[in-house]
Amino acid sequence: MTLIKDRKEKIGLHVMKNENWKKPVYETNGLNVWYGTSHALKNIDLTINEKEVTAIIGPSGCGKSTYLKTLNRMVETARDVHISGNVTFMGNAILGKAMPVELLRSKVGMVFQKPNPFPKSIYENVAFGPRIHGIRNKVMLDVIVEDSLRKAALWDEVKDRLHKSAYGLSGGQQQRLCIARCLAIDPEVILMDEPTSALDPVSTHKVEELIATIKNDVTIAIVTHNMQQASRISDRTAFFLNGEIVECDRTSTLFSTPEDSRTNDYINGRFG
Amino acid sequence: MTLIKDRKEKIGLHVMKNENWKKPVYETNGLNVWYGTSHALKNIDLTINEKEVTAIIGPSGCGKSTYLKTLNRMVETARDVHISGNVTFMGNAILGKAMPVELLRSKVGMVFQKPNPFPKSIYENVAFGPRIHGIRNKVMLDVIVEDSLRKAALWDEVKDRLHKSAYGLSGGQQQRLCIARCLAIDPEVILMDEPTSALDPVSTHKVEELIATIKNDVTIAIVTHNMQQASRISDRTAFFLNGEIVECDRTSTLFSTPEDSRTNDYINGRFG
Amino acid sequence: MSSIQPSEKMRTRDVIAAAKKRERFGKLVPHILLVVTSLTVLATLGIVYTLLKETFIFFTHINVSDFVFGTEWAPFSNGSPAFGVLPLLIGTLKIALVALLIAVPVGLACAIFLSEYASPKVKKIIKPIIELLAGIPTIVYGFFALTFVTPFLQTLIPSLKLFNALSAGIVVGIMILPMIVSLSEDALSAVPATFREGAYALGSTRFETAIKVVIPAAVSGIASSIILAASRAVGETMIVSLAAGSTPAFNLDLTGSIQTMTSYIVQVATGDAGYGTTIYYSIYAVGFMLFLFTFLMNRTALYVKTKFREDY
Amino acid sequence: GGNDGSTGKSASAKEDFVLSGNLAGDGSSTVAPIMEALVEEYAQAEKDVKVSVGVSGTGGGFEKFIAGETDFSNASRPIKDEEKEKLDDAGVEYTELKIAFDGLTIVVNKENDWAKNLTVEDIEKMWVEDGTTKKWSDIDPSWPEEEIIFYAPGTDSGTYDYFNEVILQDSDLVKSATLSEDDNVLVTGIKGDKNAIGFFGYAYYDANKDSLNAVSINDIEPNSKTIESGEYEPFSRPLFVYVSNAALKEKEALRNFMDFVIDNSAEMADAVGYVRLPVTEYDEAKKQLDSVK
Amino acid sequence: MDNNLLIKTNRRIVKDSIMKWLFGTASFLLIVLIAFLFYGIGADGVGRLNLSLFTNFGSRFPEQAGLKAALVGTLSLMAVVIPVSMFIGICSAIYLEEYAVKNKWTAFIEMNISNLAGVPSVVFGLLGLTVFSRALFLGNSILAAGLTMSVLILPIIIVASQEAIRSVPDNLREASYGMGATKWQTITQVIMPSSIGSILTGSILSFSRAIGETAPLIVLGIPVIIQFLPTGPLSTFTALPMQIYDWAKRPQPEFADVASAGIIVLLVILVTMNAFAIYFRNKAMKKLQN
Ligand SMILES: Nc1ncnc2c1ncn2[C@@H]1O[C@H](COP(=O)(O)OP(=O)(O)OP(=O)(O)O)[C@@H](O)[C@H]1O
Ligand SMILES: Nc1ncnc2c1ncn2[C@@H]1O[C@H](COP(=O)(O)OP(=O)(O)OP(=O)(O)O)[C@@H](O)[C@H]1O
Ligand SMILES: [Mg+2]
Ligand SMILES: [Mg+2]
Repeated sequence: MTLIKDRKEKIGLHVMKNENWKKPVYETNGLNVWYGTSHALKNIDLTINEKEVTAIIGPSGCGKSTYLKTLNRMVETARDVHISGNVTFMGNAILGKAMPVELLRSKVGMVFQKPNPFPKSIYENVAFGPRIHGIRNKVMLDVIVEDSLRKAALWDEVKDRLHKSAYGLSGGQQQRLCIARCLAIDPEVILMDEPTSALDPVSTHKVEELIATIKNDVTIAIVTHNMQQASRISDRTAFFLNGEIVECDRTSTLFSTPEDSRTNDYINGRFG
Repeated sequence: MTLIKDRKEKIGLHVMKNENWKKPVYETNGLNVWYGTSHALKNIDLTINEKEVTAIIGPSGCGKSTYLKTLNRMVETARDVHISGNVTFMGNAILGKAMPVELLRSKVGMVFQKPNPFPKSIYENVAFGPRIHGIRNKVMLDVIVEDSLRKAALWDEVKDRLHKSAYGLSGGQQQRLCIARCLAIDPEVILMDEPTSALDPVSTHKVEELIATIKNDVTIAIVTHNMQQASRISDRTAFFLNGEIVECDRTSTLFSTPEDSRTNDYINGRFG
Repeated sequence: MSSIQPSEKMRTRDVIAAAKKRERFGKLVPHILLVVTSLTVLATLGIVYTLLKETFIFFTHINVSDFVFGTEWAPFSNGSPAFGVLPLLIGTLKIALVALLIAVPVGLACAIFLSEYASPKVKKIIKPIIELLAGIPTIVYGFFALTFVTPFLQTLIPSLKLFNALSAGIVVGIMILPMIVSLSEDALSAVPATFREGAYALGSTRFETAIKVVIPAAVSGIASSIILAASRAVGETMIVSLAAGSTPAFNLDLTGSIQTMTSYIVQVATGDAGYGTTIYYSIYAVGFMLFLFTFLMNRTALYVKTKFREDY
Repeated sequence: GGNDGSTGKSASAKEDFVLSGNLAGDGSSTVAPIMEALVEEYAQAEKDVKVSVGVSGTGGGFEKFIAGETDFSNASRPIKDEEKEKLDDAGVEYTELKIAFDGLTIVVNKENDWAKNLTVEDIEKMWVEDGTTKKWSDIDPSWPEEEIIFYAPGTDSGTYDYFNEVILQDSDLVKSATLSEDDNVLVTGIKGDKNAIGFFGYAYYDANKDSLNAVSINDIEPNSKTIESGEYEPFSRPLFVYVSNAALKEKEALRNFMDFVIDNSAEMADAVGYVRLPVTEYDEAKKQLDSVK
Repeated sequence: MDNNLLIKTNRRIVKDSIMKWLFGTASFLLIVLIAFLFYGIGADGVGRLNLSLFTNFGSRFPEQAGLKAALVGTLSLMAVVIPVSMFIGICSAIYLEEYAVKNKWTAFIEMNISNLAGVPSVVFGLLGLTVFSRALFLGNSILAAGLTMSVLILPIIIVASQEAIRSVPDNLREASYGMGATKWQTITQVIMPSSIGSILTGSILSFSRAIGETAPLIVLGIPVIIQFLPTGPLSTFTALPMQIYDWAKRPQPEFADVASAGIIVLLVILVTMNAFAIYFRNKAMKKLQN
């Protein structure tokens, strides 16, 4: 772990001195996103705090993925997208030309619903990020790969076949590989979009454990359709509905005493 | 509704006299399904009763859809499928050559997860089934289309644009259109595979209401990942895990006092 | 509602009767379709039969090894006619080589631009225009080569002959460009979006994503598109007939007149050579050679495509 | 197949019957221009006779003629022995008709102000391959010491055949020559190079008189007079039509068309840049046609 | 911000922009080239684009020479090619996509189709000459040439149709089978209506190939001197590319302009056909977009 700490100090985008528990990493103000004419996110205000797990829940199509993808500007890869409002990452506005997306994304990892390893070896998958960010040194790469795989709790399972194709892994292992691939660029934040919905119960459990471990080092925003998962692993939960935020609160509060009746209906499975 | 009763008596494949509450429509004994070498269903025994809603729940990949598709033999459209065991529909064995699949399927409608109307007009979608079963008479078709759309609670919304493309409808309307399309062939059973998982809360509610209405006339088997939905709408629930049936019971019993601890874990969101 | 009772809608008896009727017809359909489909096999058999029949006669006049390994092609020579096919083969290869040198870099650049950089709008405009290029008759290209490209090149290379492999090759390259663009673009677009997402999310630029993830994943499709385009260049007839000349040449010079297998066939088909002479039969032997050549290339393309396909 | 029966006297009830039927011909592309003119004119006269003519080359034409697919065959050279044999085998009897001269013209670039006249021997010296590089000064020391650039019709053409017959006499053509099946290409080539020399049909020279110089042979300049009279010797070659006797007997329309061809060839030859034959030749052709009964 | 990372990132972004510019230029050059090609070919012919070009037969006078026979001939040729190739093509595609079980014979057929697609057009000419013209006694009729061209474009149509059929979402098939439709009903009532747009697109593009192909016609020996219009499928005829090829070889320079005019006509036909193809494609795509 110290390795990472060292690296972090060297790279940190915006060094904050007072290690306050509620230091915001992302602040979103009045965010609107349109796909063509369809208004996918409406006036979102949301703060994501450092070294917390923030869960985003809501029925299908409510804009969860859209929100997550706005945070690393992947949303702009879709056709005909319009964005207004303000999003800051560690104090820097990320929308518009101010920050190159490549820079933002090298600070913010993302894990997708379906595991998406590259058609390369396990090693090459993890080394991909460091490589494109200019690390050529073999020893350094080896260290980063091992370190990342260990943190993703995958090292023991794959250390004997690092140079075999990533497709030989099971779905759950692939997903943890994708998390390792994120960790290798030493991100400040990891965004996860339903990372366990395609996994079996055992793999799901492993990924949840992994989240519990890495949240000591990394800020996590996770989209999930599994209310129980949200309540198990997150510190704060935001409930989205039809492109709006209905409610956002400490997870325990939101699940026990939601303010809005729609939240109540949703977490009790009355729809969605 | 008497209309339907009349029709049913004339059509019944296998007329049963004693209208016992628990008359089985489908009986499954020792059913095994393999996709190539992967064993998707293992020794399934399950009975589906007439005019009940049977819910099938379980985590992703446990074989829910496979089971449902065995009931109308759609499973055979996949490559390299092997089936063993015995399934009877109203007393007739359906596997093997005994019964033409087209006949079986004209008695058993199916509704899919993603609404899948044909790229035709609303009218043509509903008239599709009757037409392929040989009904040419325009007046008769008109009657069937109206009747089916009414029963699917869609008539008022679409009556002015029957000849417009079905793709102009919202997702929820499309799903109800697919149900209407099923009803038009006057089926004994409707199989539904996560029919609301792609729908918004309001549409979900409408479809659930619809199910509550038509179950007076039609037997329904529904796959759902939403436990609350299962408990709201079904009479009996079967819990699948890894291709096996863990437990099948009256819905109220299964949700309140499950016999198997895995059922308990699942319905309490501990995995899946 | 009308007076017709819905109860009459569908009676089991009718359903069964209708189902039986359909079943009988349904059973016939695949057999009929199979027969129709097999016509394509008949076409191939027809080609092989056509070529082989006359080729055999040709080989009663000319020794097979003289044909295959001969370095002089002089069928019309008065003193000593020679039927060594290598000059035609080399001519054909020159054209294909020049064509590929033009078409591969430009085609791939264009394919990458379309699949990785261009907005859907731009793509929607450019792709049909390039497809238009694919539809232009090769005879039109032939005139283009002769009346435009050659004079232009002559200002750069004064020693360039009026008929030369270079400008014909360049124009054949232009002709096969759309094929490379469109097939490679298909291969690139077929790479699942999740790979790109994965790479972008790690902070790669589009170029890095294209080079390190997308192209490696599509390499078999790209390679097969190149081979197919090469095979098309080998089989190209009119451009070569019009612009590359009709002098069989056993050398590596690109600035002079050459003859290819295809242009020889057209030369004899329009020329004054006597019927029933060795020359007449030779076009079938050359045709058979050409057929074999493109056949092998197509097999290779297919092999590359299936054998080296990444299974995502 | 255009040789389905022609019915000459279908409207026999009337006095002036209407000819009709399908006639098919094929053969040399050199003969094509004059043939096109004839067909064009004939179509005005006999609307119901449908004549189609292909340009598959002399050999290709004979191939079809032998197979019985055509009624007549155009040739820019006399029939070869192989072809005669095949015709015999197929039982096709034919009549050979001469219809015009094509003056084979030797041309040079407009800027070439030295080579006005060449002898047959000069030409031979230039065009026969002997392993050396040919310079203008080799022919006449007063001429420039520059390499001659040769252009010639493709080896598979009647023009080349003819040149071969009178000049090369089965020696090989200079290897450095640029060959093309397309005479326009030769025209372009010679126009573009001061040291170029080439040969092709008179018609192509006729159409490009302004930009090319024709070389006199043995002091005889090629023009329609010298060619017709046979003075422009040995560089005028006759063009032929071979017609099937059986078809002639069977099809009224074919006989009618062939009469038309003989009657009008002289005029049409002039019109498209070829040269008419002496009148006696046409009379001779007419006689031959009439003898097929 | 971390300067080092920022500088490195900027350097990568600049590289990306350069490559984008490079790739974009390549594509742009291609477009310029096409414009150039069209201009280069067409410029000389514009002057000859008048009514007589369409109403006259060929003539020895360049100013009177027209395309009438060639145009009608090409249309007649397509009247054979379109039904024959589409019928066989679509039937084959349906068989291969919907019925064929993976066995040696179907694998052989598929292989055979992909090979046929790569056979040079001049070889198809030899096939047509031997089989259709000679063995089946069709001579150089519209039917013989039409069948030859049909075989030539057949593989393109089959492959395009196969792709179109494959792109019909499986959920539509499921819906149809789920209603008790037989395979054939599903094909005729769901799959065909949904894929016909894309099939037409592929077919039209291949028809434009058939219109422009010259080499097979040359090998078949299609006549060019014709002063009448074809009367039936067994009639002789001439076609646009043959006529253009012939004119281009004439001694009189004026004929070169007529050839250019002919090329313009040919290109206009092709552009129109491509426009139709694009139209059908867009319509087809819209249809399946749910
Ligand atoms: N690329 C796109 N183009 C157009 N509309 C889109 C696009 N992606 C999403 N949408 C629409 O935007 C809305 C929000 O989509 P989003 O994917 O954010 O929902 P979600 O909450 O993640 O749903 P799910 O739980 O199904 O993943 C939806 O109505 C969706 O149809
Ligand atoms: N066509 C197919 N070919 C091969 N394997 C298949 C096929 N369809 C399903 N399977 C496999 O069979 C198993 C059961 O699949 P099934 O679709 O029945 O699951 P499910 O319970 O419906 O899951 P979900 O909730 O994700 O829809 C899975 O492991 C799946 O990967
Ligand atoms: Mg989502
Ligand atoms: Mg399922």
